[in-house]
Amino acid sequence: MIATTGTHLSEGGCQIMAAKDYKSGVKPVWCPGCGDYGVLLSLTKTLAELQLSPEQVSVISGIGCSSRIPAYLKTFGFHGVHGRALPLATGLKVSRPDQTVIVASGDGDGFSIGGNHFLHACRRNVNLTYIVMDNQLYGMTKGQASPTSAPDWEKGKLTPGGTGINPFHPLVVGLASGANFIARVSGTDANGAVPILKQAIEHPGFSLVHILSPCITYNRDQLEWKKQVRQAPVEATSDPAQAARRLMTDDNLNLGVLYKGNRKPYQPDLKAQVDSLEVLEEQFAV
Amino acid sequence: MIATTGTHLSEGGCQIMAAKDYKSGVKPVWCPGCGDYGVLLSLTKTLAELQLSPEQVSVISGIGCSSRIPAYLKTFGFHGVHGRALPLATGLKVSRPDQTVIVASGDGDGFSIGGNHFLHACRRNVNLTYIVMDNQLYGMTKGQASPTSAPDWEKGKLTPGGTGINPFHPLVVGLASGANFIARVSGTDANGAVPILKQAIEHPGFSLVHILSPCITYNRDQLEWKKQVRQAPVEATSDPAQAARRLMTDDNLNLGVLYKGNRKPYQPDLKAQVDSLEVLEEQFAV
Amino acid sequence: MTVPSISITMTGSGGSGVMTAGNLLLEAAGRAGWFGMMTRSAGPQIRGGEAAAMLRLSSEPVLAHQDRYDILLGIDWKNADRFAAEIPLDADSLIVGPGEAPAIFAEAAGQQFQLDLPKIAKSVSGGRPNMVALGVAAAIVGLPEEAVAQVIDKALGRKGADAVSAGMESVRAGMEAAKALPSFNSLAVNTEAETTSQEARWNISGNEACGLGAVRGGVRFVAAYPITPATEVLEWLAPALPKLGGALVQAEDELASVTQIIGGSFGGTPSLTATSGPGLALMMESIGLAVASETPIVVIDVMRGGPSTGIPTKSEQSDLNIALYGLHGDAPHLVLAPLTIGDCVFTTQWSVVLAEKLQTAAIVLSDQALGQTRAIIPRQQDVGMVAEREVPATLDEDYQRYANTESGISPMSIPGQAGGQYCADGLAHTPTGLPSSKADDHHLQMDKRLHKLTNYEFSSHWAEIEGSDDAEVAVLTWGSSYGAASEAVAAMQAEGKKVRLIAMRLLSPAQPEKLADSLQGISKVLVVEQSHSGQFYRYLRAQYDIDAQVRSMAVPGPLAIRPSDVLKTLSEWS
Amino acid sequence: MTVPSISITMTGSGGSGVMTAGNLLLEAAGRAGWFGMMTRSAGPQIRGGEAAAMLRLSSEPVLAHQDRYDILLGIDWKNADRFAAEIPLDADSLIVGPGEAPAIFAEAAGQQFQLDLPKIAKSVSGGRPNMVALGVAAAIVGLPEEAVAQVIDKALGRKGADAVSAGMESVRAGMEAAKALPSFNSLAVNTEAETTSQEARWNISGNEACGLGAVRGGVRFVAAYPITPATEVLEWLAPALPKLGGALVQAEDELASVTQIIGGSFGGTPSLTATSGPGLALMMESIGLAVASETPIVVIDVMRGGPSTGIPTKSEQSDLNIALYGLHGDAPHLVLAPLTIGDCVFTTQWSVVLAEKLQTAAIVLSDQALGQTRAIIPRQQDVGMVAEREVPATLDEDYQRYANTESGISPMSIPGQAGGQYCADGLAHTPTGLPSSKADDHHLQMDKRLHKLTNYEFSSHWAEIEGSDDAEVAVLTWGSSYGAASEAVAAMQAEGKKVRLIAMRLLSPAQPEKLADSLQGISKVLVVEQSHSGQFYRYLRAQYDIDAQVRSMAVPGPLAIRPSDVLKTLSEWS
Ligand SMILES: Cc1ncc(C[n+]2csc(CCOP(=O)(O)OP(=O)(O)O)c2C)c(N)n1
Ligand SMILES: Cc1ncc(C[n+]2csc(CCOP(=O)(O)OP(=O)(O)O)c2C)c(N)n1
Ligand code: SF4
Ligand code: SF4
Ligand SMILES: [Mg+2]
Ligand SMILES: [Mg+2]
Repeated sequence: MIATTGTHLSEGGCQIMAAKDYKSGVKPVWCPGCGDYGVLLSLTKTLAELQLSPEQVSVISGIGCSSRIPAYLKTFGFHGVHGRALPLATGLKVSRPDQTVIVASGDGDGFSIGGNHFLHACRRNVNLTYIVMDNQLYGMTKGQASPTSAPDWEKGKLTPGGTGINPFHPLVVGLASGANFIARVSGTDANGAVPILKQAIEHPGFSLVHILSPCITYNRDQLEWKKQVRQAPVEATSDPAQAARRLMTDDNLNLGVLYKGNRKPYQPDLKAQVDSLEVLEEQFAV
Repeated sequence: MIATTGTHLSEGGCQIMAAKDYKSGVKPVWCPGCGDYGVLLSLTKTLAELQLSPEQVSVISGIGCSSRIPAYLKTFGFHGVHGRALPLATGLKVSRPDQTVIVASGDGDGFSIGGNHFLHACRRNVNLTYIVMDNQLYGMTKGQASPTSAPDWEKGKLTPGGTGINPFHPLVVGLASGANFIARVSGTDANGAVPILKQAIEHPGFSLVHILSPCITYNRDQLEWKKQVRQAPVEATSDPAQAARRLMTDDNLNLGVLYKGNRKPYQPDLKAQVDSLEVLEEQFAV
Repeated sequence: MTVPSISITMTGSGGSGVMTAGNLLLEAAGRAGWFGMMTRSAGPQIRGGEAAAMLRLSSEPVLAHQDRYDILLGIDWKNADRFAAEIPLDADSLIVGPGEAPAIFAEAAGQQFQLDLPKIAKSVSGGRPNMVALGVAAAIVGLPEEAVAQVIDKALGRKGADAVSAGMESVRAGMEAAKALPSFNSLAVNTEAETTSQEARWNISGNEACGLGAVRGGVRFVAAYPITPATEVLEWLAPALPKLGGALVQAEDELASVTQIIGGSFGGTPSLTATSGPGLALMMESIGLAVASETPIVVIDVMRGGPSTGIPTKSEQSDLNIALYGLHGDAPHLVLAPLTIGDCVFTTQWSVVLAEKLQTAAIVLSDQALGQTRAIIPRQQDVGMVAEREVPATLDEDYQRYANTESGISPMSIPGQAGGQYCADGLAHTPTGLPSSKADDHHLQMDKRLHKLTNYEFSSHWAEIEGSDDAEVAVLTWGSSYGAASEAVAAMQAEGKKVRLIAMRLLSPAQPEKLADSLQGISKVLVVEQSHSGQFYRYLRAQYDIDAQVRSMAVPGPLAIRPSDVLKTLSEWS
Repeated sequence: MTVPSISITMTGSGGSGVMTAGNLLLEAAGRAGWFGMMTRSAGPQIRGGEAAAMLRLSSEPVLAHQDRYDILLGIDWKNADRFAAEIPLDADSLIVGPGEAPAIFAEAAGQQFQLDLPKIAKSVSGGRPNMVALGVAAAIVGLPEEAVAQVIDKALGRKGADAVSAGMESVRAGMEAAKALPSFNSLAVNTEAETTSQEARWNISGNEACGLGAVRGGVRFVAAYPITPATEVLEWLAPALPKLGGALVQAEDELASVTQIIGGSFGGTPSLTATSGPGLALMMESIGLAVASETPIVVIDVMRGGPSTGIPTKSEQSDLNIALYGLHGDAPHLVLAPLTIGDCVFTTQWSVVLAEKLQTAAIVLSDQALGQTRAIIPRQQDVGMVAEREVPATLDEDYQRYANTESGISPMSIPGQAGGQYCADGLAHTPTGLPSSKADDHHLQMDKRLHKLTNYEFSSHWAEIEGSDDAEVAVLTWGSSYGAASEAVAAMQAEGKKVRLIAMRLLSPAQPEKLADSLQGISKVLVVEQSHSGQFYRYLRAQYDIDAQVRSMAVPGPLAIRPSDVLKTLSEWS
């Protein structure tokens, strides 16, 4: 569709990029101690591992504390509106398959207002990497329940007695709707996250990475996650039925790649078949 | 919240309602032979079985051929906007738990534009009955692919070569998101559908009934469904994991109740605790 | 001068094939060197209900339907009375069909002839009543058999020689039967047409024309969710784009389709979507994102009756308000409207070029009357405008995506351009794109986004201006109301009265100087539009100082505004 | 007459507790029988960054902040310069704080005193710098220790006696230190206040006031999705509704929250939601459904800086366009705006009553400046208006949900009412609610929906009118700009100049006769609003014939319009 323009930093083949080279230098607005700092670090390290030139990468997000991440990276970025990161990224990737497109959301952005796009992005299976920083609440709007909040979390400001509703299972729903790669990482363990993020980016099709990223301001209990998480005891499966069984009993604390599918990604062929519009206009001739 | 008003037709205890008494008499706009006629018939028969007074029942829908159904019933009805039947019904039921609320959608209305509400209605588990008339396409807009279309259906007018995308599994996603009752019926077999619809309405919480309702205008192949469907070979389970296993291999042709959960429905208590607003105003006093 | 023309409606109940007959008649007229248009109307049934094919044929291009029909031809009369409001007949009108026509028609028309088309069809082996109707219609209006034969050949050729000959037999039987009827063959058949028409004339709908305009303007990515009456824009683009190296993605909803095209555009590809009122409403939040992040997009709104779900299959110009004002915050953007079916090509193309040039959202207000009407029009030459986005000449450390330039247009880098990285944002931001809640930053960007539009010279394309230089009365209209208004103005001029017509193609940004110029000498302005609340009239009041008496003629849908309605109002006033 | 008042800002970096100090100072002023308001401003950090508590205290109710601050009190100066634009100082201003204040402040202020609050706090066991600041502030403005003690007791009581005494110790240390400073105790302390204030005065924010107005109007069902700066409306309602037998449901998005309340209302329960610009944009399609199906709903839009995500934490009146015009099709509905924090109670209540009475959607345009400002105001009496929906007197076979009545209001049955069954529809429909695309049906319902609004007598609540009966100059404004405009007009009157103020509470439907009446004798009208494009000014031009010179004073956010800005423009012109 469009000719890839510009030169690549790595074209010379010699310039090695370090993690810090992917930082924009803009100071994050996050609270000190927020899990999202770790996610930012993991991302820069992963990009360095992959030695992708910053201009080859686009990071697309919605609105939320977590969705602020693109501005802190030196890649192209789009901080869009709440809940619509996935379709924005879909439009970009489908028309520019040469770009590496990473989509960043929070649990509210991704699973509440953005739930429908999540379903259909999984199903459509465009070659995107979707990282969701889950802190089981809305941080940006100062502490309301999100779809992943525990039903008895009583501090959500619109749900004084707790939501009373079973939390949303992102990985189960993601699998049910067709995600092609499913993994979980801990936002506070950048080194642990890097190899997983790398695989997610390299895996063709839609990759979902669930990131436990504590909100220390509205739910300090999440600091415990660091201690509670564990490596998933089994290897990643590529059998959806087996993955379903495992994920349905998953307690949200298993880290690692949990599912690796092999569905064909959705990517329209962008090779022109005609070289003039006149061919199309013929149909109108009387 | 509101006092139930009016008298009930059945209050005398003697008036027996027949299926036809639930028909409004308005002539459907559907094409001759459309599966939705059968669904309408099943519904009137079910309401007669339950002997619900028409004013105790509200049927809420979105936009689509299938969503035209409320006007053909003598109950209260709301033919809303495309994709939003579930939240409209949620607002009604939560504030008027005395009403029997049935929600009617098509596969486009329910799973494409309405997908997010589907996820969250399953999760919230309000006592609603959700019937989705699936014809694997958009009938009303004259034949485009829907989320449940086969990937190689080439007649979808916006997807000339087929969608190339795996179809959406409503029952698997419904289960993954927390639906409390899951069944499938054939739109063309009203008698077979009635006992299932009855159970769905009587089951507490969110009940999902997937209805195979052929569109004879845009996909005549669906007339074959009548011959292909079968009773599900096993009894309904109340174990989500078992249900997941079964549904993931389900070929869309098994009829009957497939899952019967026992999660507590979401229903705020509507008993006032104070009898004057002044109690609330005290907090503002300096 | 008013255009000599023949107006004919064919009706038939479900399954009668009346629309096919109408389409073939239109096409045959084209083959014969004529111009014309055909609008379809149908009952409430989803499909296969009664329908009416309403045609106007002429030896010159026509822009609107007439006020009346010369001929009403019924294949049958079942439920035909449903269309009475749309098919005005008068003492000069002729009704043809089996048995008694519905009273509402019979009482209005001057003549009625009984002709049992189904019966005639039965007399032909494999005969079909709608093909008989085609023959009757062709004969009445004076189309040569040869033109009809060509279109029958094209339409039925795939079904084999038997189908073609049965079709032509039916046509001939109809032509034969029509000999007993008065003829309306007042139009000269262009004898050269057979050789030149292929190139010189198009058979196209407004929706297809929008699709063509889009790709001419350079659109190569479309995301869409179907909705009546916009779907055909998308249905035309779906197979066309892959041929051009582009793509159309069917999205899950309108929230997705509009954000997908923002993504496509961010990636450097001119991107577009099409929808109608309800879908446009859902897109407003993200159209605001396109405006604030200065990412060009084009949204075609093929308007239908409103509010809410309204009347999906009928036309109205009542989405003007939402298109102009429906964004939250101060969000200056482009609003344009095609004036005719043919103009759907140019206006869409221009909108793409403007959106890309000005890095903003363009809303194109077409409507059902343009979109779903099929017309024989002169071939629309490609004006050769193609999207040209300003990209940074050089990229260095100091690149500012939202730099405050003199034109207000800031060169925009594209993913892949080394050194051009930036983060697009819908938050108020600094010139580099960094979120900022400072007053100065906010004001700078708001000024910039406004001025890039108001400073731009939109040229004479902003409006079509017709009629007399020395007129004192003007008709001011926009979009599809142009057709009826233009015909009314021409009729008045033909009577020797001086009138001017100004039909706006560019609604926003407002062009106060251009309008003032075009109103030189005018003391009375009649504002014509198809809405209930006079949306265009109110918009003019809000944005323009008009130094004349202004009167509003606002007529809501679903019926089209007719030339005679305008003429009457105008004559009474001036 | 202008109100004598003291304006003080306290600043501090993240964790300094400056907001607590501000809140306690405001509350203590209330205890002392004063009135006042406090606005908070914060840095870009999500939480825990630098903040400023900006107060104005007075012996009479105040509606807007002053143009300048008497006192700037810094707990520390880290990043305090970020707030410079919001805290104008002048030669009469006093700066107090540790070390050198930022130059931008120091250069503007007349006096600067160094006072190391953290150091003073250290001298008290368990002392906190913000409590010291509270003491300093209380002493400078002349608040009695007793009033401060009461609020400390209330605030820290739960933490135990030690906390209370450490708090009071700190306060006293601050008061002591303040003795060295000039005092601004020009306001008379109301000595009776201690006994009467509990009942006579409220400490309330505009968002809370909207919540209270909602339940007073009868709202018992709310569905909502959080968004800044509207969330506190919902947060107040969440625990309040269950007490009243109602419920609040947190929805998955705004599409759901608005349709949930349509469902609640269809069921007979007055229903409401609150949001801000981006959420309102998402709701527009379904607000149109409420209008077309005549299902009453109320949507509060607490406006913030726009467009797009804009400036979530700052105020602007730039959602007027979308509120008035943002629906597709012709969809007449109600738009109202509270004028003051206290008026948030009444305007919301009235909106609920009107929406229910007129069976339509009401959009209430509050804004961040009202919503998130906390004020001591006179207790707002309940005016006793409660939602009363017209229900059918009798129900029989002929019940027509959308009957064409004289008022245009059709009695609405409620699920459960036998014989009242109907199908609500957003499609154009007949009086019974059956979908119809006929012109007559469409026109009848459009006329009805328009006339029920335009025929309704909205009484004098439509606007607040102040100033001189014999003025020749008027200020015309709406919503929260009323505060600054009112103060400016009072100041001019105090100078002996005659000015009139008209502040619209009811924006739509337009009230041309009422405005014409209120403009009797006026030859110059200054239109004041907080937007970039003059949305209100344009709306007035579109809807009203104003027989006077009209000038627009449109100032976008994020800074509040100040009384002096209005005064200056006014003085220069008149
Ligand atoms: C349309 C719209 N609705 C609501 C909001 C307000 N809003 C901003 S962020 C947010 C939730 C963010 O939660 P999450 O995605 O979990 O991110 P977190 O802040 O927790 O990282 C909400 C509701 C908005 N900006 N736009
Ligand atoms: C917001 C919006 N977008 C699109 C449409 C157009 N539309 C009407 S019905 C429909 C799809 C209906 O499909 P489905 O729900 O499967 O119903 P069916 O007609 O197949 O029974 C669409 C896209 C609309 N009315 N509103
Ligand atoms: S509020 Fe929570 S999620 Fe947001 S920045 Fe602070 S710690 Fe992180
Ligand atoms: S188009 Fe299909 S779904 Fe719609 S009414 Fe006709 S047969 Fe039924
Ligand atoms: Mg979160
Ligand atoms: Mg369907």
